[in-house]
Amino acid sequence: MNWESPAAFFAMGGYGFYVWGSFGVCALLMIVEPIMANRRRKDILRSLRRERLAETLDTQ
Amino acid sequence: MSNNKIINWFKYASPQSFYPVAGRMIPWFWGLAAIFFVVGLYISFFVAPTDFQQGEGYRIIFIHVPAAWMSMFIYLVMAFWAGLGLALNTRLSSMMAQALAPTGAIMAFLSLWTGAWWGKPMWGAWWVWDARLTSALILFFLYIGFIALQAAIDDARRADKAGAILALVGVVNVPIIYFSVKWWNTLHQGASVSLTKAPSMATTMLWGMLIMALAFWMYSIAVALTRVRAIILEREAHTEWVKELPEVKQ
Amino acid sequence: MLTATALSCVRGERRLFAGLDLAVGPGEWLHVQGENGAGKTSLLRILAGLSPAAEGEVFWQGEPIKVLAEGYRRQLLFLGHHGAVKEELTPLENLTLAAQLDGTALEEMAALKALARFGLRGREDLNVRFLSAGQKRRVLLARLAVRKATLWILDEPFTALDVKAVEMLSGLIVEHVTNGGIAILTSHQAIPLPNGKVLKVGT
Amino acid sequence: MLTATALSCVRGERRLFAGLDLAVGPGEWLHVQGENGAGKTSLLRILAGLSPAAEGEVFWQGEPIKVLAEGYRRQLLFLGHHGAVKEELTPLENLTLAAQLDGTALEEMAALKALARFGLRGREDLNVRFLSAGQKRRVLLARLAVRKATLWILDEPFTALDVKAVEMLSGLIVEHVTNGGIAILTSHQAIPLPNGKVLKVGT
Amino acid sequence: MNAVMAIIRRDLLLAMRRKSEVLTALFFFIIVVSLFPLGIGPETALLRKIAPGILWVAALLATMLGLARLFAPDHADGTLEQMVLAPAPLGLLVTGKIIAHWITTGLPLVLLAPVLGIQFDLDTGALGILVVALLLGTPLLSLIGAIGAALTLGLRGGGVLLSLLVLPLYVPALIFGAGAVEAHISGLGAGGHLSLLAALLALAVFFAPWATTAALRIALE
Amino acid sequence: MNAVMAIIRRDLLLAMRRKSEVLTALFFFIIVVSLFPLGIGPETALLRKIAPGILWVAALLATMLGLARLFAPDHADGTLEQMVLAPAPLGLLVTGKIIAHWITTGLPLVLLAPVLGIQFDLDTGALGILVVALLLGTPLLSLIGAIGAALTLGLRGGGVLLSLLVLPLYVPALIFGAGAVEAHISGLGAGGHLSLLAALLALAVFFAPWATTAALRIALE
Ligand code: HEM
Ligand SMILES: Nc1ncnc2c1ncn2[C@@H]1O[C@H](COP(=O)(O)OP(=O)(O)OP(=O)(O)O)[C@@H](O)[C@H]1O
Ligand SMILES: Nc1ncnc2c1ncn2[C@@H]1O[C@H](COP(=O)(O)OP(=O)(O)OP(=O)(O)O)[C@@H](O)[C@H]1O
Ligand SMILES: [Mg+2]
Ligand SMILES: [Mg+2]
Repeated sequence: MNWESPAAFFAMGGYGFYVWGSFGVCALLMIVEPIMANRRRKDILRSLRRERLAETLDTQ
Repeated sequence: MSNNKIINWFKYASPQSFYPVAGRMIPWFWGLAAIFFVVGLYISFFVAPTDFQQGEGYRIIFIHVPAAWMSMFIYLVMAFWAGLGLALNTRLSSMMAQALAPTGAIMAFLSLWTGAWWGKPMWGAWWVWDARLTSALILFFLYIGFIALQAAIDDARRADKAGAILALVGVVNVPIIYFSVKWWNTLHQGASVSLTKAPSMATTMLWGMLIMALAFWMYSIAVALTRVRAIILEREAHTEWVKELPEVKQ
Repeated sequence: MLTATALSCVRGERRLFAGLDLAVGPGEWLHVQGENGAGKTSLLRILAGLSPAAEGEVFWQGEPIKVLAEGYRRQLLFLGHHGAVKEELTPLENLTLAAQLDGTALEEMAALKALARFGLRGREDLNVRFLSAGQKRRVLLARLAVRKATLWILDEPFTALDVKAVEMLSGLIVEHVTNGGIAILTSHQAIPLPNGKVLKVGT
Repeated sequence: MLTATALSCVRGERRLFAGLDLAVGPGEWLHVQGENGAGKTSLLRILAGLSPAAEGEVFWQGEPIKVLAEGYRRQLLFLGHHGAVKEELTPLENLTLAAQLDGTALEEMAALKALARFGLRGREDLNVRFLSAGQKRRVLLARLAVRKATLWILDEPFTALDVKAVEMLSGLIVEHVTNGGIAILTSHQAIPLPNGKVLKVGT
Repeated sequence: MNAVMAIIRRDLLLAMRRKSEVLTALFFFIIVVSLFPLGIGPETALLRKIAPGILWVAALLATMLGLARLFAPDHADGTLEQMVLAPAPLGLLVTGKIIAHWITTGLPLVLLAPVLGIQFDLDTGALGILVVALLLGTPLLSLIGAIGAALTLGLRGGGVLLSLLVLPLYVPALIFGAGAVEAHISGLGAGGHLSLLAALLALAVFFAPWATTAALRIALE
Repeated sequence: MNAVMAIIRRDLLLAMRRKSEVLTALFFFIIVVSLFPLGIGPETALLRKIAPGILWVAALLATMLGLARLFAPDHADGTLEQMVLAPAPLGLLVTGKIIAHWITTGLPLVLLAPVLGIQFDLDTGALGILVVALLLGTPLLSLIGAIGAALTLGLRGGGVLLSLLVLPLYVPALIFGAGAVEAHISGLGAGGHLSLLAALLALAVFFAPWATTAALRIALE
């Protein structure tokens, strides 16, 4: 165990700004990217469903 | 027997059968990624000792190096799939290449970003025109070029083929660029810190980096598979099998 | 003899035509008809080997055109919507350069004659950019009088032409066909040509 | 009432026409005829105020159009050889944007109706670059159904249109004219329109 | 005013549709800037010295690259004719197009410049001056560029001719723009340069749309 | 071989007809090079130091500027279709076009570069190396550029996209080209750089026409 207190952990020996700056952006991108990828699939699925609905309406 | 295998292979090479397979694989890769991330981050922050030269700042290495490795590795894989798609006209492999590009670009960006945020405390500058940094930057441009080219072409088949040519030309060029930059740099290089001369890494650090690299790898596979599923749906939107999918019918 | 079997063409998610067969032999000409957007241009481009068919195959003298490649292209003259006419060059230069591209030398006299035949006397040395819409088309069509090719594929050759030019072009096509050539063309206008086969594209 | 007196047009060293007079009043339409290169397009551009005449003057309701400027342009709809249609946009967007440029708002419903009238049902959201030659022209012509203008100047409006579209367009023109509009157009094809004035350009 | 907004919205829509167009002007800027260290060598002190000049020249080239497409597509497909024939005065419509051009090419450059400045090791103060100078300078570039674009419209080899016409006119913007940053770095105030830049901009705002309109009319005759 | 000559002659004729095109690529080169002293300031020692880099970057940008027009006009007016349908193999015709492009844009730069080099106070030896490096490098730029031009053919915003694709690939040419001159100036031999440049050129001669042809076929489908 390297850290005496949570505060020491966040301070990162004076390098907190840089360490969290890089880990933060990394985490952010790695959260946003999958969400965007999933959203892309959701969007196309939604439009497919809408199309299907329109088709069933057409045939009625 | 071997005949059977070929048939199987082709079966999974069609978007239709790959779509559900990918769907089933994604959670596994997420699971693996999560495990490796937890272990890797634990080692990065709690096991790996403080570096006697760089203090705690060096912990950036645990994401910096995996991101840099992945950015290069993904480019190779992407070019491989794109080339396969061009040669054999297999739609799925082209889709795979297209799905990998944004992830690769993000990895390249992360290696630049984390490097810059490392460089500031270590070298006192966000950026120096070092060979490795510069070639990472150019790699990022190559990704962006690939993505922009495909985005600019409306016809999916044409986008695949044009992208493949670009990716292949890029593969030939990446080593050329790398060595030219290296040579350019070493001829002039002044005082900036040389990475290769860094003190040999402690084994825990090495382990941490390797496990984090595995985590990045699993993560990339999971995202790329998610994205390729979206691409399959977009491209095959008009086909019967897509219309018959449970997700669509519900 | 140009034949095609079970051609189909897909654009976007739209199937323009499917299961289309055709056969045109020496001395015959084919009028491809259909509404706007039916797929006539798409068909002609497939026949010329410019774009691949979604399904089906095109044959020239019984061989797939993909296999023949250069052998097919030597026999073919394709004129599309676009002129392949350079605005910065004069009609005479345009004609000469087109011939060079085809790998044949064209004497100045022959070129001048062809241009005169298409009513461009006095415009031989004027940059094409200054010509009227119809005159630009005429420059393009002058290639018909100059190039030796068995198979003509012409997309809307009659657009922008006045009555006299339409007659002249028809005459040229008739001459070509009676000499054993083949012509495939589209046109929305009624055309004064006898005995054509007709192919309807689209539903 | 559009009148012009003693118009002449010079291109290069060539005098295309000279001393040309014309007068078209409400409820009339004018068919400008002439061979390829006679100067029809040049005339229409002069009438629209796009290029100046070498001599002579064009009047709208008795006033020179140069003086009227905006007042004339509000009444005018000019469709030339070029489509003014953006390939990157859909037919619907093209129509809406053209209306905005004219300073009028166009409701989506009205735009969709106009497009449907020109047989573009199902293509409203497809980029124009994918449309066939005739469909591109139809997008352009849909403006006729949408824009309120007294004077229509149309250069070769029938090119690339199939039979059905030609009929529809003729119907639209007849409607416009019988409602007191004015139409001036060129066409090499025979057009199914009654009672037109004819103006021959060129020698 | 309505017409101006309509034109701006239309051009932005077109830019979005051509997606790549906005992004790539930006990337051109980035890439050109990055080429210089490759050509010159990696010495930080040297690079810091030439940074303002390089950033400005790159901004100038990036703006210029898109200029050829300011009126050309509208000319080719007849939209420009329709704009001349539209009821709204052509001058207004042209102003709208210039504003849209700046939003799609100039503004992104302004926003990105500080990041590139960091690569050349500029300090925060210099970065601030750089942004202000670009904020005044890029609209100027768009305005002057529009005149050139209109003058070369439809000419053979227009794109290259355009740069020939426009680059000399860009020189004052370049001198005062890069000069402002350099003056700051060398401890002199940047104020004088910046106010000259602002004066040029004011001049161009009044003058350029008018000249552009006149040039367009000539091109269309 | 005949077909190649015919294409070259045709493209040169067109270039002459559009007169401005050849001259303006050259003028662009001159102007870009002259902009730098304006942006950076007049110190001779500094300018001499950055001269090879600036000359090379300018040459690179000047080459790139004309690239968009390498295939685009032929594509727009249907000539490219006719080239695909011509009896001669497309690869040969493409090679002809690339050669013509080099003659009209690369060669003039090579000839003019020494004059500009003098302005930056380079000595005779350095000027010689500069010319040799450009002589090897500019064909390389044309060859690589042709691939990019073919890939972006007919795309929206193609011109800017093209530069995005091509500039990163130009990096080795830039490094070895500018490096040769710098190496000479700093007393190291330029031989290594030049032979690497020649090797790259040889690679490109074999590879680029093939890739370009493939890209063109895709664009035309
Ligand atoms: C923007 C700045 C930076 C970029 C783009 C960058 C890029 C890269 C790349 C591409 C690699 C992988 C190279 C390979 O495995 O061959 C790498 C590895 C590495 N980087 Fe960075 N880097 C940057 C800044 C830094 C800084 C500031 C440091 C430390 C002071 C650093 C330390 C390392 C180390 C130790 C490795 C692993 C070396 C090895 O595995 O051989 N980097 N970096
Ligand atoms: N991506 C796409 N999605 C849907 N439809 C498309 C797409 N691309 C092209 N099309 C359609 O394909 C058809 C192409 O037709 P083509 O140009 O062959 O018509 P044509 O018969 O030559 O018509 P014309 O008489 O107008 O010249 C058009 O109906 C067009 O709308
Ligand atoms: N610089 C020039 N020198 C000589 N003649 C010229 C010049 N510029 C244009 N012309 C001629 O002017 C005429 C322009 O005609 P215009 O385009 O008005 O014809 P049009 O009647 O519309 O013909 P079309 O039916 O073919 O559309 C053409 O005959 C052209 O050759
Ligand atoms: Mg057609
Ligand atoms: Mg005309």
